[in-house]
Amino acid sequence: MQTYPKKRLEAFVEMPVLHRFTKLLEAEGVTGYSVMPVVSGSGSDGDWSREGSVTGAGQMVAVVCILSEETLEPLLDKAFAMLSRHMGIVSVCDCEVLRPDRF
Amino acid sequence: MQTYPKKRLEAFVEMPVLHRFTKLLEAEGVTGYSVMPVVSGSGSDGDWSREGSVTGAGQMVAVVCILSEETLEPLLDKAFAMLSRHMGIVSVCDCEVLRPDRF
Amino acid sequence: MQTYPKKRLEAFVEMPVLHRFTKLLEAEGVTGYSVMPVVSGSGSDGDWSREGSVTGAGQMVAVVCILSEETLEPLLDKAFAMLSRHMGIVSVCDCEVLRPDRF
Amino acid sequence: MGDILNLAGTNLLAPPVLFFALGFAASFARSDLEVPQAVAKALSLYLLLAIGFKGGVAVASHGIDARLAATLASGVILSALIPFIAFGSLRAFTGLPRVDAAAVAAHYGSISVVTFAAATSVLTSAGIDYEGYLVATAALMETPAIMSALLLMRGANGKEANGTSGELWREIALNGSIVVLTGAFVIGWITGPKGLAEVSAFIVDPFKGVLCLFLLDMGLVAGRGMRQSARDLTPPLFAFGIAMPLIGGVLGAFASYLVGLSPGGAALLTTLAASASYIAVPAAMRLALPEARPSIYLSLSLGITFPFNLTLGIPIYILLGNIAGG
Amino acid sequence: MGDILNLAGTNLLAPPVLFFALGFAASFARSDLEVPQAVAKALSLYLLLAIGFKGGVAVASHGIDARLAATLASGVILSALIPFIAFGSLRAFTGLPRVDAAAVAAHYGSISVVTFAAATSVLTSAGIDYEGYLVATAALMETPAIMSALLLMRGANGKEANGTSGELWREIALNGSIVVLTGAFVIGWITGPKGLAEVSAFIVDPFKGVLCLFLLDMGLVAGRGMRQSARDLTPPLFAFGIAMPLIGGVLGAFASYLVGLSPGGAALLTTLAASASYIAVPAAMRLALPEARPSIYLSLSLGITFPFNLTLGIPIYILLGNIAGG
Amino acid sequence: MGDILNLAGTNLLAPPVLFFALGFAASFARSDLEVPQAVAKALSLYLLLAIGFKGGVAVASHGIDARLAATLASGVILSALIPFIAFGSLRAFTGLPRVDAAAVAAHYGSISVVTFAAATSVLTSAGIDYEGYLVATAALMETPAIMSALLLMRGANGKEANGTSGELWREIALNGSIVVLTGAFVIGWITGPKGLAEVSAFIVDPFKGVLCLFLLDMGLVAGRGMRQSARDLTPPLFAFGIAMPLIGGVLGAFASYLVGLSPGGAALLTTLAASASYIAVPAAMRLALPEARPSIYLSLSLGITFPFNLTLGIPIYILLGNIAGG
Ligand SMILES: Nc1ncnc2c1ncn2[C@@H]1O[C@H](COP(=O)(O)O)[C@@H](O)[C@H]1O
Ligand SMILES: Nc1ncnc2c1ncn2[C@@H]1O[C@H](COP(=O)(O)O)[C@@H](O)[C@H]1O
Ligand SMILES: Nc1ncnc2c1ncn2[C@@H]1O[C@H](COP(=O)(O)O)[C@@H](O)[C@H]1O
Ligand code: NA
Ligand code: NA
Ligand code: NA
Repeated sequence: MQTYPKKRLEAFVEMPVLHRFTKLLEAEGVTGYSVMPVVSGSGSDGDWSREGSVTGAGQMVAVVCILSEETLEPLLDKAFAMLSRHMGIVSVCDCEVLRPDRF
Repeated sequence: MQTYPKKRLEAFVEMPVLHRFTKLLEAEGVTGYSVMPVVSGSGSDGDWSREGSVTGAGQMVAVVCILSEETLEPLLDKAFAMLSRHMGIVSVCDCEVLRPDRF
Repeated sequence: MQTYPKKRLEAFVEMPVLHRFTKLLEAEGVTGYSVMPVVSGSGSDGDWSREGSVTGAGQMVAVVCILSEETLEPLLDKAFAMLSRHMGIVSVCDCEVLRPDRF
Repeated sequence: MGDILNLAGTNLLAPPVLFFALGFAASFARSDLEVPQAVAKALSLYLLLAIGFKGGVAVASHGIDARLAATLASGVILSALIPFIAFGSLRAFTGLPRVDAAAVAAHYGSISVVTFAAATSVLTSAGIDYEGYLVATAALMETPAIMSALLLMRGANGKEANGTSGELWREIALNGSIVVLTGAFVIGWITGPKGLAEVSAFIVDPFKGVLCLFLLDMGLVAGRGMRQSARDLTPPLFAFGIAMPLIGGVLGAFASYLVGLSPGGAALLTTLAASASYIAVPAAMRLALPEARPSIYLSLSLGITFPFNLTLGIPIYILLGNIAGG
Repeated sequence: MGDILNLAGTNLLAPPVLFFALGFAASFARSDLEVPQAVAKALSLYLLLAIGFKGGVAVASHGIDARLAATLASGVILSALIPFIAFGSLRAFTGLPRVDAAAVAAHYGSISVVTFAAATSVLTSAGIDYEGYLVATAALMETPAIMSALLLMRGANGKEANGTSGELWREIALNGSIVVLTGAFVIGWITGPKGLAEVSAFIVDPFKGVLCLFLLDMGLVAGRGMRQSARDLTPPLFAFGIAMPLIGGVLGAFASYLVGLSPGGAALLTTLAASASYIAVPAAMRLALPEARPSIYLSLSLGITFPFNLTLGIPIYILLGNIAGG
Repeated sequence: MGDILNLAGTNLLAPPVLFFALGFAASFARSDLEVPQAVAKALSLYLLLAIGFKGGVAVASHGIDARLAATLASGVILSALIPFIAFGSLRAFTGLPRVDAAAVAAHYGSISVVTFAAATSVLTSAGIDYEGYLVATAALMETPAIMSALLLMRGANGKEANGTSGELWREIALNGSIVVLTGAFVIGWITGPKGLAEVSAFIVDPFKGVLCLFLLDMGLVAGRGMRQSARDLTPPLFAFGIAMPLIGGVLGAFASYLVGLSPGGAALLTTLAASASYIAVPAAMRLALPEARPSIYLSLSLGITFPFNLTLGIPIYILLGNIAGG
């Protein structure tokens, strides 16, 4: 089956910043994204776990977004600017999709 | 360490269709898959969030499946046919595994 | 924007082994990782679902770790040794990051 | 009439309605308040289990009367019939595409258990009794409406709806909410008042409080839905969301009269006919009519009809029940 | 004997057993009914906390008697001993591979808190008293069986089991379920009846209702497990799943007789000996004996022995307790 | 003084404190015990809802007195003022960087609802009454401290803190915990004792038991935090975590005296002033002062000040309330 190259962006962002990050995605014209839960983790700011916790502070979520290379470029700059003061990381990998018009 | 090229399929599918989709995977001979939760998202059909909701309608889950290129080809056609009327997207990327015989 | 090539390791490991696996990651010098929930799955040991279950036995979680190629190599050997007796699979794919110094 | 105004006033200022309003308002003000999904599902499970169990115990206590079969049958007929009326109205007055109209119609034929729960709680506060087998009627009314909706679509284009196979029907009929409601009803019937006594500190006493918490959640979800799909809801659709439960309610009251239910029982059958599904039918529609837009049917059912029923509807249905009931 | 048949009949038709049956049936019919994991864990936590607390309060009220130490010791011995019997039977009659047999054996030496909870709830309904320190006995019986299983494997091939290090033992001994049961027991002991009075509306009153909900969940999980691993369960294994709790129960009753427990206490020690773990041991086996198949030990423990104990076992153990107890 | 020692002793051995200690100990022993996040959030929601509702009902029953406005105002002033004292002390004695000091200061100006809940539960057990509008005061005290902290940072470097926009303030003011506390208070006020009677089996009776379970969870989380950031907590910081609540408490007691609150009300305002936020402020700091380290402010608030307040603080604040209150 014919597939088309796109990009898969995966960002681990702090819960309190999530809303701003997804707003940025929308502003940059992505056609969709999904937010996935993260249970626990470790990084330069130490370990954390969501279990038992009632505050969003120090908790991460993962935002997964399939998008086109053209949309990605300008978005990365802005994501970098937004997240530079916050916890979390962004990575991008190549992927193939079935319906190119959807991204 | 020696690694072997495989494919990583990631499908965001609607909860009500999940069962049919995994049945398809099994019918196509994948050796395994994992279903991961999605908390919220946005797409052409609007925004959604699982929190507070008791119906599976409009809720997505992610199915991740590591499989061989040979299994992938026929599967993609059928997945496309099944999901074309439903919400969700499928993407595939290259990956490497340690135990090739398992896929 | 300038990006840098890294690796994305994704391991589906059994819940009871999680703690040992993340300890291994830390011992091998990764700078961070995230643990993501898995709802259900299927593999050579049969099907499982977390819903309703109160024991960690037979339940999987996903560990996602962005790391450098140099860290990956020795880690893979040890991960293989640790997980060989357990359920689960490890896959690695290429990715790009924004802040190379962080990995 | 004074009574009913009184009841309406009391109802509007009772904790359940106020908690719903709180959730709705919080959602509109874009507060980050939310009830975790696992908790929402647990609350829903609790309400189904409690309602089912108490209904079964009521049947065990008062015995089955001649009206049981007639009530069950009238519930099934209402559920199967209302979608045709809903579909016709939607096509005539709202310009909704065929598939969306059919999906919405299925929701209004089917029922909302939490509306039923709220109605029983108002009846209990007002000291009005009702037949326990109304719970079984509720369970039976969940699915016939779906069948009608699929018939409507098949009639439309000759093309078969997606997967109208035995598998689809198994999935629909064994939806978790139907299983718990029915199962708890049977268990309540078997164990009777003695069984109830053993678990009433869990099933009876905190019921209204749990209902409040669940309604807070329903308010949050309904408000979120309304915020997101306000643009989809044209004035005719909005009017449908208010008028349709009233039409359903009148039919329910009429059926109650024919069957000869008590005023309380009639109020409940009226409420069932007037209420619209928000658990089982939406999921079924994603399988059977995937082209129908959830933003339409969920907004109508959860965002308009449910709040209307909870606030003004229930007192009206109790009034109708009073008129229709023996 | 009439009494016991009576009790068995009552038990079979009591809400807890019926809710378990509902879950089991729903699972077999492949309903999508499920209890979210977070809720199942909360229910389990609640039951452990409530049982532990009430046990501690009972000890605070009635004081420690001479039999306390003997009861604790006999619990430990039963837990350590039963795995050898289980392992021997499995190897002799079922052809189960060594590692699977050892893992299964560990489950049967250890205990199931929800079986214990169900038994206390039957005793309470029947107005039979029991020694509060049986709860502490339950906590102590969780782990010795694991040690026996590892001994059995080491005996087998000289090769050390995976990570039989101090770390492994810390993880096993500090399993959350053991910590809550023991901790709540100590808290109940410290605060006594005065403490209980303050929290009894949470810990005592809704207990049986919560147990019903948890058993619904257990039924769902057990049914799912049975559906998936029916093919692994050969007739000899099935027979083991029924016979082994009876053997354990007889040993438990005998120990109760030696120790001189009351009929209620004897019924509970019998139940503990007869029950099989489904939380702590499965997790420990994944660490210590990863080659053992969970589908075998979880199906046996949850799918066969637990339902047997819940329905027919508990009345039998109460009978045995009656015979053995002072 | 004898009374207060007595109260302190009673408090230390009461179930809530013991369950907190159990969680703390389990966490330190690295047990895998944990309360699922969804359940922790549900327990927190329940406590907020119950406290808010009961406070509103109390106001409905006893009416508003002249002191209402003065109490609310003094709460706002305390919340806005305490951060300056905290910030000054931190900068003078602990060498904490400016941004961390400001973030910590915001936590101590704001309040902890679970500390408030524990204090009301001690008061209730001791039969001491209090003004219902203290609940509204608690809700109002959540945010002014955040404003002060941002002022402190702006004063520092002229540079604007991150997003001190209207949007940020909306997010802070509409934090879910504030909305539920305030909303339930208003609902309680509207429905009054009649509303309370309908839901008290859910909201009043199990309150203390639920508090115990939530404190078990708080102990687990606090212990985990302490284990992970022990190295960040220098002795001066540790001392701050004990001294600051006492300073805040004295200010709270003084304010209570000026306002003329009853002894119970004074104890609660003292407790509010002494307590440190662990829900709303941490999340706000991640948005407003992202450079501040959560490991510092969460460890101080949850790991040191909260346990201190729960065990020794509350009896002291009740004593202070007794001295200050009319
Ligand atoms: N290399 C990584 N791979 C995956 N997740 C990471 C990585 N680094 C950080 N994270 C996640 O991001 C969180 C915050 O990272 P940090 O800001 O480095 O403390 C961590 O707790 C992890 O959940
Ligand atoms: N480009 C995308 N990247 C990641 N997830 C997506 C994307 N598009 C859609 N989704 C997910 O699929 C759901 C349904 O998409 P849609 O059918 O476009 O409304 C969305 O709500 C997201 O959860
Ligand atoms: N090919 C695969 N792709 C994704 N997840 C897998 C795959 N194989 C196994 N898994 C996950 O790992 C679990 C255990 O696998 P197994 O050891 O093969 O039974 C499965 O239940 C899945 O959750
Ligand atoms: Na209806
Ligand atoms: Na046993
Ligand atoms: Na304070």
